[in-house]
Amino acid sequence: MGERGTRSLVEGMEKPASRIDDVPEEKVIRSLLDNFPATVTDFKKLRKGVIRARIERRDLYRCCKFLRDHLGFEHLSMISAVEYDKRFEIVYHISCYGSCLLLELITSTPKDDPSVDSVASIWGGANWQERESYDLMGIKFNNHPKLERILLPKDTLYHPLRKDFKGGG
Amino acid sequence: MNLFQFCYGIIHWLVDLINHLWYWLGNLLPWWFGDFFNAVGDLAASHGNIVVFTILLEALVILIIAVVNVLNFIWIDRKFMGRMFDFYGPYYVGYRIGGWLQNIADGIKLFVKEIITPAKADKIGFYLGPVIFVSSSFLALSTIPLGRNFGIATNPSGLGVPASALIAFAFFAIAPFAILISGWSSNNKYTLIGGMRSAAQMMSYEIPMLLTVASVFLLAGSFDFMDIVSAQHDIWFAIPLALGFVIFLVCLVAEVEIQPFDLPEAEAELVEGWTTEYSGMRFGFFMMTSYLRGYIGGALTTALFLGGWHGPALIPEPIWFLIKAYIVFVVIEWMRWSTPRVRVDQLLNIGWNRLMPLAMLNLLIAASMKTMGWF
Amino acid sequence: MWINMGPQHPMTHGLWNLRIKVDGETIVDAEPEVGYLHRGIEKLCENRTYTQIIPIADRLCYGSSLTWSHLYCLTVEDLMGIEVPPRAEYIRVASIEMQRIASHLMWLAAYAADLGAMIGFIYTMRDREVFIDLLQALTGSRITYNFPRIGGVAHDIPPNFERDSLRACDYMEKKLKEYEDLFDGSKVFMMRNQGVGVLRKEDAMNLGVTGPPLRGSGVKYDLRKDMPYSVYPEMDFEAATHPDCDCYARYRVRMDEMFESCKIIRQAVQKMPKGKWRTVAPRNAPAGTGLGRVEDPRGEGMMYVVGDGTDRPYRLKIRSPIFVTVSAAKKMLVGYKVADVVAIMGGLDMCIGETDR
Amino acid sequence: MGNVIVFRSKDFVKWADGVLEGALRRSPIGSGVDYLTKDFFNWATRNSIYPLHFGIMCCALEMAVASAPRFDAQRFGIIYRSTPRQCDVLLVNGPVSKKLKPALRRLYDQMPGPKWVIAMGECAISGGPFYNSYSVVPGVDQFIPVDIYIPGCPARPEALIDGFIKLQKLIKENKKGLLTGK
Repeated sequence: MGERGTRSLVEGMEKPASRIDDVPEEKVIRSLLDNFPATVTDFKKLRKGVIRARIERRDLYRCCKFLRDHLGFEHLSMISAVEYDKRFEIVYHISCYGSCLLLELITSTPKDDPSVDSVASIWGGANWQERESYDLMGIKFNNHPKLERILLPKDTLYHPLRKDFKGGG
Repeated sequence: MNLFQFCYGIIHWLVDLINHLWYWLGNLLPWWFGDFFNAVGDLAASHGNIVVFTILLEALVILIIAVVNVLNFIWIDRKFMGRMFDFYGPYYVGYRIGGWLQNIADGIKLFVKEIITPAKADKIGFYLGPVIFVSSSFLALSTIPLGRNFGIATNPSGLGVPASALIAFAFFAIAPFAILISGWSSNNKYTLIGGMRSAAQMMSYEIPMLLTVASVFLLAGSFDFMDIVSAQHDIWFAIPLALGFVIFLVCLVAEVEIQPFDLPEAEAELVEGWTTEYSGMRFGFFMMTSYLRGYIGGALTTALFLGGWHGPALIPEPIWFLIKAYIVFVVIEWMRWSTPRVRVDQLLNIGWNRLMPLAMLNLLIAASMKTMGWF
Repeated sequence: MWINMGPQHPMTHGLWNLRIKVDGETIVDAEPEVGYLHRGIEKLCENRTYTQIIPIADRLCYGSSLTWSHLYCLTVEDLMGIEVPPRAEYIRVASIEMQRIASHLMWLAAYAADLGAMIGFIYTMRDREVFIDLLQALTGSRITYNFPRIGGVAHDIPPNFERDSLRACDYMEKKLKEYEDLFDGSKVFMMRNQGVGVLRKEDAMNLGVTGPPLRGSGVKYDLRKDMPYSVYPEMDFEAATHPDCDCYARYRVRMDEMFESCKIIRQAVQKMPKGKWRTVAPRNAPAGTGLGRVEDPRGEGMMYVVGDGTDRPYRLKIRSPIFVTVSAAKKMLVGYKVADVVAIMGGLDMCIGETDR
Repeated sequence: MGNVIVFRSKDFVKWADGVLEGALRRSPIGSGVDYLTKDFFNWATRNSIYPLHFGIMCCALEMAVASAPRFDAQRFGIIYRSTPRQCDVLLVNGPVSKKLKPALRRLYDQMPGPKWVIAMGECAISGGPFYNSYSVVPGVDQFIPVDIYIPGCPARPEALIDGFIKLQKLIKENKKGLLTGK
């Protein structure tokens, strides 16, 4: 387990995550704080290699672009939406190839206007995951290429994962 | 005595038998009615009429040969596949005879099933497709003799044109046309693609196949199966024309549309290919005929390359012929169950870029052999 | 001409729909459509206790159900902060690798049948039974095992398990060489695979493709190596990669992974320590979040659980590898022939159970 | 008046068809033919069962395993066909979601009669572990008549083969003549 974070990369990776190679968790935190001092808050190191940060939703797109272009976070693992009493939280799990940092980026939206910027233009893999969040939780993603229902039939009226939906489960 | 004479004899005997009764009946009646009776009897006993009935009887013989062979072939196919794949194949239906009754059960079940015509299908084409497919294959079968005296299109009186091999290939090549018709008229995208693929496949594989056959014609000096087979009395054409034999076998697999080249009914991407919309006995006919074409392929290979019915005289000639045809079929089946399917552009590539030049080369070899006077 | 391939189509191996637009036989546009098997598992989990979810997690993916229940247990252990006894970890690793081989063999069977080689389907299905038997001896079931528990595994290994596993590995390595002869030696198979379904490295990384398709594109990204969980750091194995980016590379990666899995099983059953195989887990989970990431046979599987102090999860989010991978289908399909659909989509190893959840 | 004089061939075929069918169905000829052929047709039907190649969830894997060498359902003449037009049995082997329901019903309607339905596994019988989900139909018999239920989650291959044998018994019990329907 010791060599985590310093693993050498595959030969010939053009966009090297080599910048991240010698970047431990603190360095990511510092560089995020330097660039988004007002919006990035609440840092926490959960385990080795797993960082959590909160970001306000108006800066989400810029922050994600910065993460991919400058810090080498090229892999969006998962987008999950969680409903709380007053707000929705949208959790982005972002990691990078080669090193094993996992960034848990949380943004929240109020309940009356559940919308955030889409990151599908940054990571192509976000496209369907955002559609799924829209389908099951009813969160709108601005500038999404095709925001439609994906798992449920097109004529469904409800968003099943919301807590006020009582049918089933 | 050959098959024609045999059937002619049977019919003649039957007609005579009936005519005896008939004339006896006519003699009992008043003279004007009796004359009419006698006239009908004479007409029935005339040579032309008996020939017509003889041909009908021969058609029945063809049908029986075809059906028995098809049943055997499906059984061999499944059993052989089973043995290759570590299982039994059909087993419980008629288990005393190795599951042979399974095919009969399948056929009867398909006969009982409902026949569906899709609402938006083109009715005429949809009905016509199976008819053309089945009948053209039977016609091709009818030209192939099973023995020196066991042929149907072989004319004993020497009046016809000795071109039975040519006719066989002509009929054999009609089937893709029927596939195209039924694929188009089913009004389904899969069947349409299947039909189109079949047409492309026929276009590209018919030519090298016929070039190879031309080399056989060249060596034998005739278009007739009888002459071709008797020309192979000393040496099978598969030995001097080894290259041609391989090309012919590959093209044959493409023509009868089985595994490496079964693109028109590629199960994985086109659901069941061009038979997707056919149900009940129409599908049964298709399935039966595709095996029948397998038999025709084996028979053609045997007649053209493997010396036909020539063999040690212990076994009768038709049996020799059938044994060889079955072996060819089993080899084809072996190929079928062990290779993946090629793609359509690769198929055309193989046909035009590889087989065409090789077939030309083969024709050159045959021509030079003929020129040297070896045949 | 738009063609609908699915939901009932021999190519799909599951329940989804691929719409392709063809020009002649060339694909110009493609659009996968999923959701025919949506069972609302994430909602169901909110109304089940933590232990009751294990069988449901099993039914997430029918190809490799053990991986998913293991992932679920990892996630909840992370939430509850439980240490798993080492013997349980070794049992888990051995069983997961058996499951990985069984899953890859099933993929190979389906793939060979798709390409038309029925013989591949039959032989791989026959040899898969060896590992299914081992897993059945271990867990008592053939497909959905319900074996891992929060804080360990359900039972100890049966008698002679070590001997049987070693034998199975020897048998499997012999058979895998046979498959290599059967497929790599077949000209037609190579023609159908090489240069088909090219997914370049940049596209694969951007589209979030994980697992064998990503490693087949030349990116060495294997969570067992990169972010090790369980006792994988103590195992000696290599993450298989191939630089070709095509269907053949994906096939090759999976074959190599099966060899590596045999190695891991050997080490796991031989190094297995004595001791307990299960600890007691509390009924209620604390408020907080838990995260689990494993290398599923199909890619990166991930679960995110939010606990609220009760005995039921407040929210359980499942990341399905195939759900993300299949969204990259258009990139791979466009420009190839209709017949390549089966090779390309078959090469992704679709498992609709986890995709639709 | 026109339709009295003009007698199209289509009408003639229809008329002749109706007359022949009526004669066959009602007369002793029909029942005689049925008496002779009933057993034979029934034997053929029950010994050649073609299920639809349609996999939904876990049980689909066991369906595939059942036709592989170890369990070998082909001994009984069971061959999977991919198109519903050539099938006898619809094998529902998993939960039916609301999105799938119309498609499955359509598949059933596309099959030619006589046809049977086997519900394989708990999900198809009653919804199984997903019985109270918002998106799963609890049991396929809510919209398709089911003949054979095979319990198990997932049902084992032996259970599937047993189900096919039970179906053969069912077909044998409900013996019907082709013409008279008795």
